[in-house]
Amino acid sequence: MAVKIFIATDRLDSVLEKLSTKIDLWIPALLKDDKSGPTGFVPYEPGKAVAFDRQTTMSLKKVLLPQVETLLRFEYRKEPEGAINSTLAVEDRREARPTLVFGARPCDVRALTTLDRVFSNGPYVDPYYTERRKNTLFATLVCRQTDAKCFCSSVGGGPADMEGSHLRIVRTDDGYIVEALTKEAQSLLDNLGDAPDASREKQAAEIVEEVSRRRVGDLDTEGSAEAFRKRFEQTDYWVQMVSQCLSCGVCTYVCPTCYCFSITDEAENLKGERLRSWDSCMFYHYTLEASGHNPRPTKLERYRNRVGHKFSYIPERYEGLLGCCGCGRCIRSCPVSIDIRQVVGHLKENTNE
Amino acid sequence: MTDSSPRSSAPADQTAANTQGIKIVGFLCNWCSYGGADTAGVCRFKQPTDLRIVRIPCTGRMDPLFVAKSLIYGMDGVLVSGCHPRDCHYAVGNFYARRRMEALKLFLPFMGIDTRRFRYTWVSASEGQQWQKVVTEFSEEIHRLGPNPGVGPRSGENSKISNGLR
Amino acid sequence: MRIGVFVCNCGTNIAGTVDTKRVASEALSFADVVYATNYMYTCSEPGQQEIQRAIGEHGLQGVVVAACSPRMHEPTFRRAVEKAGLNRYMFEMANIREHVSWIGNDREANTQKAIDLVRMAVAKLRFNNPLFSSKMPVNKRLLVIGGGVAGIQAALDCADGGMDVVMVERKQYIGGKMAKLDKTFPTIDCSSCILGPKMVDVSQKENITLYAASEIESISGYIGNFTVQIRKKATYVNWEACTGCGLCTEKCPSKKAADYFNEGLGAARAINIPFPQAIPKKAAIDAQFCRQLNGKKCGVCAKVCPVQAVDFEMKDSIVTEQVGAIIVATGYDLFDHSAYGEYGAGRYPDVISGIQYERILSASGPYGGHIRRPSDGKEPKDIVFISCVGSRDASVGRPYCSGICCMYIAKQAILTRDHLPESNSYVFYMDIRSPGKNYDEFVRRAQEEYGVQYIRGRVGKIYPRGDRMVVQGADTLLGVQVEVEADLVVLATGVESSAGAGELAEKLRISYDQYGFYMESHPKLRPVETNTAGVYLAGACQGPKDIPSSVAQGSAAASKVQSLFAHDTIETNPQVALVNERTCISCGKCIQVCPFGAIQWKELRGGIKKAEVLPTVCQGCGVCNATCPPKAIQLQHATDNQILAEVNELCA
Amino acid sequence: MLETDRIQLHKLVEEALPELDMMIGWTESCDPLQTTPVFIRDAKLISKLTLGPFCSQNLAGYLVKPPALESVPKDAKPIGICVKGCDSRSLVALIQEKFISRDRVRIFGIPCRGTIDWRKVAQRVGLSDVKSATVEDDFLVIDASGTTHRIGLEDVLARKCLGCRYPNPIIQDVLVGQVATPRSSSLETTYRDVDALDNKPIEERLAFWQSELDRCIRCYACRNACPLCVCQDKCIAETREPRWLTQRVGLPEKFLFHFIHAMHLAGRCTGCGECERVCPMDIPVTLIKEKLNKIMEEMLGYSAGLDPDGVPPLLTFNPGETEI
Repeated sequence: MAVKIFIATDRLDSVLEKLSTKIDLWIPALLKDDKSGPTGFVPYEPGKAVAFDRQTTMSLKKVLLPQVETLLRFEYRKEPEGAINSTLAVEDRREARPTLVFGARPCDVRALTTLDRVFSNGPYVDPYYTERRKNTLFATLVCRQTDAKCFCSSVGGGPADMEGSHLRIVRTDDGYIVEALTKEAQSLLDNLGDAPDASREKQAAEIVEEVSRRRVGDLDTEGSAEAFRKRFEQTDYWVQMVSQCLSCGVCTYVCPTCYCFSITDEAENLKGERLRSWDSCMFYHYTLEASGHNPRPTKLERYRNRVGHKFSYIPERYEGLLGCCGCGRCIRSCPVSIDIRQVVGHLKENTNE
Repeated sequence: MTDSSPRSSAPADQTAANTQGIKIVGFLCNWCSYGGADTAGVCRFKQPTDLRIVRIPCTGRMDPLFVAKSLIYGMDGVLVSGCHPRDCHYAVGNFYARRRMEALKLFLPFMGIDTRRFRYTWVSASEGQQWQKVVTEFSEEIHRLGPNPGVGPRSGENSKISNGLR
Repeated sequence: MRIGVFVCNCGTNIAGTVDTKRVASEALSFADVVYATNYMYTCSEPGQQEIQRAIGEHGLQGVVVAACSPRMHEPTFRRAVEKAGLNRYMFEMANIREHVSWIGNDREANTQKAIDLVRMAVAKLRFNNPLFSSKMPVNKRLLVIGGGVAGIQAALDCADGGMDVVMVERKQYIGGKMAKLDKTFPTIDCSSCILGPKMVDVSQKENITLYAASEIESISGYIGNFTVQIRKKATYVNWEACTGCGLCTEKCPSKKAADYFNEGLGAARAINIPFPQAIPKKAAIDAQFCRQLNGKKCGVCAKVCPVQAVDFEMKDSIVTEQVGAIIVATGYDLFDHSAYGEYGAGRYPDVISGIQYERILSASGPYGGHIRRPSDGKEPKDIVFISCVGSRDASVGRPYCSGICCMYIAKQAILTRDHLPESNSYVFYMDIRSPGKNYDEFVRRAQEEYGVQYIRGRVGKIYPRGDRMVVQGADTLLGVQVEVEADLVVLATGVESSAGAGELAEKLRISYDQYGFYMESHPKLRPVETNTAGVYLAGACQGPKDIPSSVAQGSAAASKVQSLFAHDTIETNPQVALVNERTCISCGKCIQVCPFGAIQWKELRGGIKKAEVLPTVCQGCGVCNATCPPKAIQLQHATDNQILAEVNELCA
Repeated sequence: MLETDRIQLHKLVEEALPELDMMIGWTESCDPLQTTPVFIRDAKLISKLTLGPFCSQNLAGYLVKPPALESVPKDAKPIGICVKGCDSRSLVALIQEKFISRDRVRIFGIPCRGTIDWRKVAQRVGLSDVKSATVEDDFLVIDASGTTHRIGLEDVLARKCLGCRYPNPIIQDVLVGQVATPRSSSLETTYRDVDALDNKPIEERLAFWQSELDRCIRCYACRNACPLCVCQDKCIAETREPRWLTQRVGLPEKFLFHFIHAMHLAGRCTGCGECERVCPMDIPVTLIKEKLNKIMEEMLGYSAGLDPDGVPPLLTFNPGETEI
């Protein structure tokens, strides 16, 4: 069983092709024919270029929590004659195949701890997510492309953080060194390549060492849970911070820890399916009640909830775990440049003002 | 009836083979064109069978999005028909419709949807023969165009293309 | 919802080319359908009972009938399901006759189409809601537009029934075309003797308000509550004061005014009363010919008028009337024969139209009832009548039959013989259309008793020879060319729609055919109704008609009005737009586009404004629904969800 | 020049602020290539106001979208707002549709020489971290990853700016800076991109939109950023009553959503390009509306946002136009 292999840059595609015969493979790729265009995780196809040069626009969340998934299909069956008796047939759509995400980033993998808490760790276990989660391995890149919007170190992670990952990818001058971090990952590397030579191994070790020392971001989240509670009622604060918010769903959809979903039954005539789809707390309909009342009628309440959820409710509920992995996607993609670090950072300033 | 009557000028009955699968939806105003289609029926003017008619009160009720929705979700043809301009039962409904339908007609091809699959026309309740002509010509056009390729699969989940560049 | 589907065989009308049994059994597999059957004649009494039985037995909450056009029997079935306790709007029809069985013979394709149509109807029905009418008061006043014989009949019938009637006539007198006629076929009774008393009745009934020399300016509102603006044209004579003494006419120095009443055969004065029996018997000034009004020094009439009724400063005025129903009886016009170059295009004074001849025959006409020809005043000896001038001729855009010409030619030929026993009358005809009571006998009398010579064939040319006219044509029965030298040629000009019929139709929101005749609701079963509730038709405005038919239609329209006015209130149509205030974004686009002004702002608590529909004003066109961006305004019974349901069924 | 304009703006706002309920303008954000909208009630913040090619956001929408105005009573003082040429057209359209009355806004008109598309900058300087960006004459000077890049402004302007016919505000109370020269005066230039796509075979157009719209994640940023998408929370893309769309993310849903957006904007879109700018997936959504704008101009001779007394052409009719 191979523990560590070297893949030369020009061999990456053939290695991935081989790998894809062993396991369902997802890679980060360009979503548009423009090298600076949007990127996201997609199922591997031969010849498809891996977009390793930057963090993906969309997180890898969709591998485990698709934007829309069919939970079940149903069909009413009618008796041919006594049409009155119809019976409901339900088809369970749970399925999970062994999957490898090649080229994840530490922040993205770390984000899964939040999703795990919600979907897998009880008291209610979501079988769809959990089955996929169990069957999915992550080959994670030691991240050397952090930018001014990254702040993973501020929220408990780090650019070389391998927690939750099964393989580590280190990008060297002429290729990639892929190292299995868990037993189950080792067999994946069989027959994919040779062990790296000493010089490359040395370079890789230096990179890991160097990246591990980096502190990415300077947001102080200490005490933010409490500060948030104090700020909760201070409308002025939220007016000041997020008046420019458009109430769109970009931040939540690109966010790797946002997991909110909606369930709808879509039926035509006698057949239908139950869909689970991403929802966004930025949307009016998210909290719209059947009575027509909406407890969060404006973007202020909605944005406040997003901040509160990540930096107050989740940590208070799950022993200090933050609902944010510091990937910075919401800052990068926000159409009006709202910076969540500012909103969280200012929570503690002059709380009593 | 003489030989030049509309009955005999209608096409021979469509064979099962070429009607199969082609579906055309018609949005007809209740006062004129639906009546025109009735008149055509009363006069036994033979027509192709592909058309399925939705009765609407007035072409003014026609949201262009009904047409867009039908074509996007795979109807092979969409026909909108109402009272002749100035004859609207509601006086001006078809004036609104005319602008909206025309704008859509010009817009569809930009999105890659064949605009020949959409036609709007004015047929009065007395014009059974005109209705026969409209239906026959439009159906023939759609048969020539064949099934609507649509814009993509109606899957619940991301389409195959959405997993990246093709 | 528990839905029942009833597929009608309509004898063999549907079952002949649609497998109705299969349609019913397929319907049973649709969502919510708990009962489906086919039936021989669903609209028959037992057919309706079968629906009612099934509603009770299967607890149906909605019914689909697949049969003929809903324009035919939707009201029938709505009543039937209502009797069984369902709301009438929990009903849908699939048109599998006019739209399926009658337009194709392919049984398989037809059956498939019928199944689709039933599926769409079921899909829509699943989104139907019970709808309820509200009641609103009926203003029991009638507006009659047009004071010809049809309008007069309608007005008198209603006035006799005790209703208030407003009559608007564009000309300065009532009586229409009939007032110009000498005698009427087939009885040869005097036109003014039978029409005159009716005209007098109109002027004398206290509950008839007559606006002559007036036109409809605008109409708003809806059945039971129309508001009509009437433009009273300036007559330059105060009719309140005018006694009809005629002194002004006598003294008027402008003696060459157009004599419209006599079809240009005589000359009138600029101020005149068109004919002695005119109702209202009031003078009016023809501004075109009045010296005073054309800047010349005159004013004679004003000086001689014993009651100072002449008012040269008079302007058009607008009066507003509120009515509950409208009868349109605007009549017809006669074809202008100048379109026929081969008949001289109106250049020959002795080639005249039928209505001109009618005035010549009339004792009150330009020649005092003596038959003379216009060119030189001589008595004609040979007179040729030519039928179908502007009728049954697609080349002049008049492919239809005018229906009256054959008869009035026969009448005029007979009268000619009565007046001039020595004269010879010839009639060139294409076919003789004489289907009315005693009509064919009348034509025969003309031929057999009065010796009128009927020549079947078209006239190719008329030209002068000396002081006579040569009529060249073919006798298609004998197969020879014929040439008749005549002193006078009478062209039986056909009927065409009244000038301005289209504009009036737009004001009334009724439709008209390509020739300008108004469309009835149903050519057989609703001949005097229009598609606009509360607006009815009488007379030749709906199509060419003779006097008996026009009078009958006048009475028919009047009876429709009387049955409407028999109720104090009428039920509103609940198929109107409705605003969901929760999703209304107060953009006001619905208010902007509504053709009826049926939507207004409603202020909620806190000053928030939302759109609100006035259900009695809303006509249910749905323009607002198509326009509303968040679809907060929904046209009941044609909601987005209902239309989408039908579309989705097809796209599925 | 920019600096002079900035000082002039500060001065004008300072004078006006006491009579204003608040001032809406732009200020610098964490991203050197983009500003962020700022809402000023406190005179101390006036100095933060900025203008120039980084001020890409169209602020007109904030006037009608809650809660910016929700808490403001009817008789409140007017709101000050900075508008570029294209933004002013949105404002005109909103005034025209009576979403805001003219006397409720104090318009600080800003002639515009084009705004910067950060994606185009990214294409030039790579994806490295942009530390700072400044404008020097006709150049954008960027410090990214320790390297200084000097790029012609022309090369990084937003697509919509290249065919701009109205760089100067249509309406304003005060004008800040010098009047700008339009880049285009013809339909051909303005709708160059539309025509380019239109000139391709229909199959290619379909394939183009399939691949573009396929990226759509239905985040509704395009809709929410649009100043004339006044339905907002009540948008039929999200309601089930009526139910036009499901939550599915197949191509038909995405096509229909963008049709809804486009048709609702037909004859109303002022071409500000916000929908395209905000799209996280870089879909050229403004192009869709540009096509309809072109249709409206050619068919009905109407261009939105130019006349406060005009009526959007699909909300009215003309019985005489038999040629359409």
